[in-house]
Amino acid sequence: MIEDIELAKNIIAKRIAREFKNNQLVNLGIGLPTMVANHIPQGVNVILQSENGMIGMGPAPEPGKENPEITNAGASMVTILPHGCYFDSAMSFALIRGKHVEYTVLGALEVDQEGSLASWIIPGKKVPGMGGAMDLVVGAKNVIVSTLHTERGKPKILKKCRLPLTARHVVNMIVTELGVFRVTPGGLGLALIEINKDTTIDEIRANTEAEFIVSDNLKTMEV
Amino acid sequence: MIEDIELAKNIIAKRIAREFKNNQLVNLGIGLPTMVANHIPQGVNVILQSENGMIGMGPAPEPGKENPEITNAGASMVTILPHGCYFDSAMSFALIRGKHVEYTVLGALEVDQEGSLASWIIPGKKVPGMGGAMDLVVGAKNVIVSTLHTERGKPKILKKCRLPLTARHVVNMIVTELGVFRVTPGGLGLALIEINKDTTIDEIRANTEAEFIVSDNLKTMEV
Amino acid sequence: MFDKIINKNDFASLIKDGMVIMVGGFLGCGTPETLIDLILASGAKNLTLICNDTSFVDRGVGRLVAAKQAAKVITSHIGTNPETGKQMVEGTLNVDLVPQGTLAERIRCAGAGLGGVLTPTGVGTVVEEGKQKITVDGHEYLLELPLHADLAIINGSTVDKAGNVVYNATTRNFNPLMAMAASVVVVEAEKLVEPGELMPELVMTPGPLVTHIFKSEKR
Amino acid sequence: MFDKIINKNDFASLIKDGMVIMVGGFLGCGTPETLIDLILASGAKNLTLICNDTSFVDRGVGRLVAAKQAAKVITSHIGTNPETGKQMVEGTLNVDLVPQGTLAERIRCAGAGLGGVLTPTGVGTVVEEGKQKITVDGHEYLLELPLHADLAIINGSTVDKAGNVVYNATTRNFNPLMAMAASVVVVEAEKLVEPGELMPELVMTPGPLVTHIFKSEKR
Repeated sequence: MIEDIELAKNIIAKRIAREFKNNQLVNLGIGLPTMVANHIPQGVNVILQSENGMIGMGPAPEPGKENPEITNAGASMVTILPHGCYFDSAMSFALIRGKHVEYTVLGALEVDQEGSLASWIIPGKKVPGMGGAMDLVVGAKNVIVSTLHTERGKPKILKKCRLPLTARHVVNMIVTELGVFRVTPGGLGLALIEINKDTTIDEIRANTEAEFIVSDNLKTMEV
Repeated sequence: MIEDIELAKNIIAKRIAREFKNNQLVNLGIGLPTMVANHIPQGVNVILQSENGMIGMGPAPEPGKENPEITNAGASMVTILPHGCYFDSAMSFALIRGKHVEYTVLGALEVDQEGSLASWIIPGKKVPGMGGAMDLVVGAKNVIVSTLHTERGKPKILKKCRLPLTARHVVNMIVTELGVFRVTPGGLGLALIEINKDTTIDEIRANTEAEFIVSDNLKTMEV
Repeated sequence: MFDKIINKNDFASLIKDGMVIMVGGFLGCGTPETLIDLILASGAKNLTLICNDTSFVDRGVGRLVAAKQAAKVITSHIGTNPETGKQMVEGTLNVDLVPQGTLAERIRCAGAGLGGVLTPTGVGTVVEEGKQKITVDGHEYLLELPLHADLAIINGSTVDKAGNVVYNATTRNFNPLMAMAASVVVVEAEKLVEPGELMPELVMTPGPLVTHIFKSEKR
Repeated sequence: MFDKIINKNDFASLIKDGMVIMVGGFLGCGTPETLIDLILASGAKNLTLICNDTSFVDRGVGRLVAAKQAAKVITSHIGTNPETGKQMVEGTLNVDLVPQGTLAERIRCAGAGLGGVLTPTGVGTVVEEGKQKITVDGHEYLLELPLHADLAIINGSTVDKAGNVVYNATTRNFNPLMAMAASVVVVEAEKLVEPGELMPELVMTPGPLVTHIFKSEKR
């Protein structure tokens, strides 16, 4: 296992960043997914959407150049790049629901071997609301879940989510610090396709509730 | 009867123009309804919508100032007034369907005592299509039909439309050169509320297929 | 020619207990803060608030929640305002959580005279409870219904006296949608200009949608 | 960085017999005339055209109808192009008439990932034939379904190389809706500029929606 959580998160972010191709429209959720932006390889021009109403989102402003009228979906001040533009919430979610966003990257409370995701509520405990997550996972062409492999020692990749779902059978890929799983379309199961060189298949099995097959073509996770 | 068709049309346009109040959003159809704009009383600021994508439509441009990028729904070049703006067709019909347009004024092939209108097709003979008419009559707060009282001697205000409908039970007022009818909401019948001083109730009855009552408060049509 | 500008008293007279109010903004960005001040001052109770999120306790629509003026909120996210969750748990605030894209479309439906919209969002989740499911072309959708308000308060970056509104950057969000979906629409104008000063292509809310204009006193 | 600009041959290679093509414009205003020239030159047959109207015989999409390249048109108005009516009567052209606001919403549905929309327009008329009727809150609506195309050709007044589009005045009409609802979107750019030259609030079609940019040769 990788005990250093910051290291683990960076492994995940770095791996996900390698999925993107030039000029793809990508939506990164708050938290771990936001870190992905820091790892996008040089020469790959990814267009970032922020669901509050912009594409072409750039990095945080330099000190003294903050503009409270340019914020991201987490209320942080950001910048806009030359290719960017603004729109209203109906257009923002038309882009999302209408399959115009290539990748959405989100965190998970639970994710399961059927590609279902729970990320928005722990009944009786924590009820932040779904925000744009339900639309994003249903609408984006590719849904990547970024999550630490376990939380307080308990697996996060389950046979079946126990918490209320964000959506059913929508996840395409799960990236943890230990490896990368591909979900067979239609929620038909998981395949481990990449493994971190610092772990073993046995260790992954011990920390994963879900059943999964190991790809014949298993690769070392490049991080 | 009023034999001069141009005079008749001007009577209709002039009467309809007196309906509008300051700052109301109004959509005028092609043909006779367009003439209404020429008769709006001084001091009344009506905001004209053109369903191809603007409000604040102004008169035809002065010679030499034509701009082919500013057209109305009849493909004529027009101008925009200082309070005007442009939008796309979804927004244009959101304004129309969403009850944001106070008045729509349209012509008719037939109109009936139930407030139903036929204006877009004579099967086997003339099939221009409905364009925006079906949305306009369903969506505008008030629907005024502007029509000559008869065509080739035959009544245009019928008991029941025989041509395919534009919409059912939507017309609020019918203005002809002979008088003004109010339609009881829900398509429950016609009342003659104004009469041209140059005609008689008998003459109107003789030229109207629809049944109608004469308002206790019948007024002379101010034209 | 246009007579849309109102003062504080005029606005206060519009506010009634139990009203349904839409409030523009996304986590406080693009919210009419002066109008919120005036609703706070009015002391109106039992409001139903329709808003993307409940912002923060000290910002935007979140201040109305913190002041316990709402009986219900229809929103997509409450995680940034602990007061919302607290009142929900205490049972004093009814929270109706709606996916953000669905919230946008439901408001748009009301403004556009549509009876509803079919969305794939929420299928297979608790969001589908109580809703009609319709299958089109082999795909399941939820029928989501229009959301209308008595009053919408929106924030305009530049507004002309005819009511045409331009929103800067990400202050736009739900503002133009809400401006179509309420019986009375009040825009808080950060900058007020004469008709003709705005580029007509840039106008995002056409003037006839705006009932009243209030000149902002934002800090 | 962006590589969206194509030439005549590139565009010609996109055109296939039997394609469904959306064409922006309203009675010719805001139509990509050079792209129409190229479809004419391609000789492609059996096209399905989705367009607000069939324009005039010598203008815009009307030229494709006059050249008998279409097997079907889905449109709201054909009265200005006598060729459309003639071919319809002769039985060589299938004309599907759709109310203009419904046409706009159906295209928007496809672009926005919605399964359909409920509209009051057309209830009680021939438009309701074959459609599901749904009653909401005591009102009857027609369920109208999405309209998608293989290709959309749109006209942009100013386009940056990232694909962001601004439409002048009433050239906007159906162009931004169609730019969301087709597998391939080609914009004919009257004026081509660098990214950063357009005001980001003014952009009406975000760049990622545009597959290819063709520099206009309009007269």
